[in-house]
Amino acid sequence: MSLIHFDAMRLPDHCQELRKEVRAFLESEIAAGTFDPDRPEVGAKNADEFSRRVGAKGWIGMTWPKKYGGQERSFLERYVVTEEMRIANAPVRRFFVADRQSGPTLIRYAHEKIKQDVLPRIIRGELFFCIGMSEPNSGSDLFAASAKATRTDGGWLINGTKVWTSSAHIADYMIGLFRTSGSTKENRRHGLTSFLVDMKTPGITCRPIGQMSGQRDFNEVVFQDAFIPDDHVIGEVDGAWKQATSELAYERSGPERFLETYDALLALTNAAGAKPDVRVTVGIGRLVAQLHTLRRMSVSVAGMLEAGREPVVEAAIVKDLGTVWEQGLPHRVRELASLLDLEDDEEDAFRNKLDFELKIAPKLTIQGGTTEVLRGIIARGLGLR
Amino acid sequence: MSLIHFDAMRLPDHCQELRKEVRAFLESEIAAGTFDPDRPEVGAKNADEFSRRVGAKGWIGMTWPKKYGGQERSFLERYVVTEEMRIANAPVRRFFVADRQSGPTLIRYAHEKIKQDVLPRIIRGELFFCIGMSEPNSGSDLFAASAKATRTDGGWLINGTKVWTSSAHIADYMIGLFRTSGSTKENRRHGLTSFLVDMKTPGITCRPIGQMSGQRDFNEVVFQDAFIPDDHVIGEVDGAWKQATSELAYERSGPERFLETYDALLALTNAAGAKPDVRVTVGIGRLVAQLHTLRRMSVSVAGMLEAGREPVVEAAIVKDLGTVWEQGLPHRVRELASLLDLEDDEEDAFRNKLDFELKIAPKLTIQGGTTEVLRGIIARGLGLR
Amino acid sequence: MSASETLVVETAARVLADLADPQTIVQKRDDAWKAPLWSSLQEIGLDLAWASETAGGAGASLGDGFGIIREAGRAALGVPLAETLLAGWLLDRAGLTAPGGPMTVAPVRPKDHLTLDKTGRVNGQARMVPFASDVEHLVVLATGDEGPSVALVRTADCKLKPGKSLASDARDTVEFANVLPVHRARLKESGGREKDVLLLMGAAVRAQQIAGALDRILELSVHYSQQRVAFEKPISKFQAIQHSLARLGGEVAAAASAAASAADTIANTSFDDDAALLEVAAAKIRCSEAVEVGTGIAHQVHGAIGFTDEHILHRFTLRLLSWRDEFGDETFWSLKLGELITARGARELWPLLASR
Amino acid sequence: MSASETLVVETAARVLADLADPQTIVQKRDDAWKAPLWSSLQEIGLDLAWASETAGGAGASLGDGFGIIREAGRAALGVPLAETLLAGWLLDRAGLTAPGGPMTVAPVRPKDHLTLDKTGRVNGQARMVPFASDVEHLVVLATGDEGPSVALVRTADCKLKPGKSLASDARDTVEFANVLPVHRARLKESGGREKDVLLLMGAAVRAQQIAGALDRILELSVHYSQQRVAFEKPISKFQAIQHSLARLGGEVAAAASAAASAADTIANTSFDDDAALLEVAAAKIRCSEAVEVGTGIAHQVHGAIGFTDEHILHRFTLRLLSWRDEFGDETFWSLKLGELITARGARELWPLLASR
Repeated sequence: MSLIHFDAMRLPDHCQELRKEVRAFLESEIAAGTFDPDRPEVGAKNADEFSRRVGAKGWIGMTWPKKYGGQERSFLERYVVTEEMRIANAPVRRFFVADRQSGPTLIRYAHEKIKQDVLPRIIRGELFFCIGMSEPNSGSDLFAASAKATRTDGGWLINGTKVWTSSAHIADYMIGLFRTSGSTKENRRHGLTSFLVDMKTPGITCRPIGQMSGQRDFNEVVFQDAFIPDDHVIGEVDGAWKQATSELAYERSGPERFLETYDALLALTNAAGAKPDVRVTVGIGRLVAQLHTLRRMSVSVAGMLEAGREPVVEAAIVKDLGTVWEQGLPHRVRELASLLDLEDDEEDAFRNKLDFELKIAPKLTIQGGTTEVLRGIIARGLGLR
Repeated sequence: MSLIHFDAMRLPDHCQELRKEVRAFLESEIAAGTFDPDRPEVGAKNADEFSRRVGAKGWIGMTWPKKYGGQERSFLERYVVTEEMRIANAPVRRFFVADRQSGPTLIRYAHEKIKQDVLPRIIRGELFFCIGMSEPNSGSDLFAASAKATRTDGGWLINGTKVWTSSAHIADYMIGLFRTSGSTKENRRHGLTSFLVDMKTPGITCRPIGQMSGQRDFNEVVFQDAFIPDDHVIGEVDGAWKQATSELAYERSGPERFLETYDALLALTNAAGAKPDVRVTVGIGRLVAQLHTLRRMSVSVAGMLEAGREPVVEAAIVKDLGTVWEQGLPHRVRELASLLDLEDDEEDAFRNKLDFELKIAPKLTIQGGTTEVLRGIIARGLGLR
Repeated sequence: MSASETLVVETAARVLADLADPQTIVQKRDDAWKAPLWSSLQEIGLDLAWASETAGGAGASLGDGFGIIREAGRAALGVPLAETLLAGWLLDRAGLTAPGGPMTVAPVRPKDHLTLDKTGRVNGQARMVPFASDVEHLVVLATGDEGPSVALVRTADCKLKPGKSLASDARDTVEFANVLPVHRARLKESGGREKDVLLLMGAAVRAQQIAGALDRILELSVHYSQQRVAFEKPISKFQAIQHSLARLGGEVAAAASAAASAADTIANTSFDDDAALLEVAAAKIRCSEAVEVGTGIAHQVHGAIGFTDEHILHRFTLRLLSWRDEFGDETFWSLKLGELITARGARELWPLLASR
Repeated sequence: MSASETLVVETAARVLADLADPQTIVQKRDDAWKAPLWSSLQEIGLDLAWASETAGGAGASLGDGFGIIREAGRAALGVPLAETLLAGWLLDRAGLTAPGGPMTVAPVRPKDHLTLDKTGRVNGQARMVPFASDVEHLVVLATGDEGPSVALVRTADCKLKPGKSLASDARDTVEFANVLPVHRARLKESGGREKDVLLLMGAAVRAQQIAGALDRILELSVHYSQQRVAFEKPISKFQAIQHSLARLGGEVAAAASAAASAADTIANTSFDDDAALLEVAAAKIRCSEAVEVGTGIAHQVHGAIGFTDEHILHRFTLRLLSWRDEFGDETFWSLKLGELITARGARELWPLLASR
């Protein structure tokens, strides 16, 4: 009857048991000095080894088929692992792209040989992926991509440039979109093909691009006659557009899409103490209510995915609301914290944390699908387009 | 150098002297029981006589040429009169439409005979105008109007329907837009003509339409072969679109476009008392800062009008920001007032006031140019369209 | 939701569509629809869904009841169906029997308190009591020396000062001066939040009504945008309208999720669990927040016609504005929730959220 | 603005465009531009526009000075031009002479207070002092038994703990331990707000910088939207982008108006007039408010490229975020303004607004 559905999904007990296990693991990692949850900007000392230990726990590709080394566990269990990693500021970057996005794409569309080769290594935490979508002249309009793949003996030669490719400079593989023929009049999305690109292939150069937040994981990746073997084509030649929707549902549904600046709320609650003034108390209550609601929506989407549905609109709504919320959060926290009377060192610590969140905020509604694109998807789901 | 200009316009001393005079006049009217500033929804006992007394003061059409009975006073003086009337909740409806919009249109575009007949009567507070723009199938798109005027001996016959016409049932005249020929391929705005319509003309019927706020001044006006003499054409036949821009600049620039729900702020400040909690104090401070800024912008637009400029974009900005602000104001006031511990009767009074403002809020961004239309005008001014 | 729950809710939806269609109500401009509707609701037992069967009710699940209430919200219903369910639920929690006919509850405002004296009489004042002047019985939560009790009171035994909600539904001041209840009994539950059970349950009920009404105004707005032509095309084709409706969709989704989660929590968790306070507070806060943006967009899309009393939109808008104030507004619940969170401490925030 | 004032401001704009072009600065990635810029500013006397001619300054009007500062905002300038003007202004208000070279002022936070003891030595701590480690002299407002005095202090005589703003400009903690000033003198003005003159003037200065920078990011965003193609047309042709930029235009206009009105007020009104507090507080509040929406839209329009350190947008964004905190943020000034309004009473609100 309603245009939009969100059930009151509750995580089952075994998920909450798993949560305890993940927390215990992360606490031991923190105790061992692998990373500092309060200083995520510093990064981990040894993220590679952390990846392998997470892999050993069975927490990478945990929903994937057993025949590739996966555990065939539920999306809800994966959800819990993702949440706890995010909240602890664990250094997940080495495996998270593959876990969230690249692995599921390969499972659906890659050659069997590739799956058998690559998936077990992802699961062990040994492989690091990046995503080659955006180009200098195609941002949110992925189908305007012009980097080309042309046929050659036994494979393809790729040429062109990808930008804003996170972590390309340290990734083992990229899954990238390349033009294999022109778009057609009937279908402007025709003509693009998805490829698995070994980043050690000769002819690939990465140039890091600094960000205003001080982070340096953006890259410009230039391809000059880089050779990709035939079996590295993912899915249908010229038909990558058919694969786009289901891929993005994964990307949009996770808790990482509204918890990005959670630390700001944590820092405020911490600084406020047990009995802050009514302004701060009301402000914290309201932010918690909003966050709780976003999480309930996000868990609900995870439940739909688990039930085999494709909640495209619901996932877009969670991401739209979630990213707008997490973008505003540091600003709301700043206002509420304004009249707190902190000691100098408390204030320095709080300010450092808040400044970082304020600096990353602008990109939260841009990366992985802008607000404009998401609202277009929601509008289509409402029957307006 | 900048795309948008707002000077720090200050009202000259003689305007502030005039302000005192207006206040004294309004106080005496209040004392005499003409209207109750605290209960604007009740209306005035004798708005007609009030109009005539305002006219006698010289405060209707005060910027208009002396030859029609005007005073040729400045836009800034008119601005002050408008402000004080609005803040006092004076019953200005009888003359305000003519003062703001109809009179200036007549001065620019009407036949001399009409001007000599009508303008002095407006100035004396004897004539009440309404505006016939919207139709059942044309809302913010005025140029889709289909109510027709067809040539007949010595004039025109009009047929069709206008809606949302404020106060049509008690107005003496309407200035209305009627289709005199079809639009052209090159110019879809072509073919509409502006007419001065005597509302006592046979063939005109008004049906009041109730509003959700309880107000009843909307009307549906139906024309059946109503005869309009030739000299009642205003401006060019088929060319009303050329007159639209400058007319709307008047309508958009006034203080009435951000003071509509001022009473909510007044009631809050009153209820809060001299030493409210920090939440309420900060909230009031912020609202006052926003209101002050809107007023500074609006005065600046009045200054530009006075200097003979046509600040179309600036006026649209003031109205866009102003109506969005006044629409949100009752909601902000409600939040701030939530924890005030008022006595029952104070609370009832406050609640009555707030409820009224909450009820009228939805229409504030719709009437006289919607948010969408205003943003389109601003975008055009920025060179985007 | 199980299949049988769905059946009850579907029945409610059908009855409301047949007998309380907003369009018909707006056209007729009288109250003639109310009596047949109530007879029908009563006949099926929807009015006392939450009173147990031994107490004269239908003994439906909490989930079913919330489903019925959501449908009442979708109809912008101006009769005390939600209040009667709530009253039945409260009677049931003290083992009392429902008298039949529409009822309401008191107090509904956090700052109003009623007392029960040693002789069993109710005293105090409750303001903004929904539909008090329309019902024969009030179910009140009153505090005596032994703690909170539930009392069934005849409206005729109280002094009423009539008042109206924003939507012109009755919201009356009820004065209790030594009122002897028809029945009374101690609340069955114990624990620190027993005195707040009515406020918590009422907030969850209002959240559900808000979610239902918002859902409906999304439908109305989408439909209107597809019919209405401006600048030579349906306004649904304008990107600005599409994005506004997408935002409205987001608010509807947030309200529905928050309300459903709170309802589910009440069905499965004690009110004394911190999670219950989190869930109910969050639902009332988030649903109430959605009202301003949601009604704002709906009106913007509808233009002037939505502002008239001839169109049904205002029935939704005005009840939404009224419901967000009742059983604690978002500021009240934010304060309660903020106190809970700060008292527990920052490090306990995530575990609490993650436990849900 | 008179013709001669415009000339000074135009000169400032030209010098800044020539020697402090953000694009060049972003490309070169070094500080080599700072020295020639400063020489040029000094040569023309723009740095001491607000110090009177007898005190070594240019004795320009307050309006001219604010115009220069707005241009500094339009350039997202990361050298202490605004601070030097402010320092010169403060020296002038005590009849002291400017030493030449860049200066800064302290304290800049409402909660920091410096004292002047009987022997004329300055004590206390000021945090987040802009560019302290980049300048030879600090002009401080310190309170002694006789009330507030202005003191010119050598940076070398203080203890500095380096810090950075969001934009990585120096914001240092300065400790004054029995620091003997180069010069000192009582503030010339008297009245209840004399101890706040630096805070008020600083807030008006920051408002002006914010207004300037917002103005520029509107230009940048409009220009970018016209160049950038997506879905086969310039993104400026999408209604959603047009409406976003229209909203940005509104914020730019509000900031410009509020800042200009405050500047004009300072030029014509005593700080002890309630109108001055209203105007300065409103300007700092409204300009600071515009930062979140304004930078948000600018980044949204620019997409990923605006987030890189190779594009100039971040120079504006990060300084805007930093400026809105300095000399009192919007919460601080809202509290001050709210206190003024509530103390005066509701009926005095409109007369105060209307007096401007």
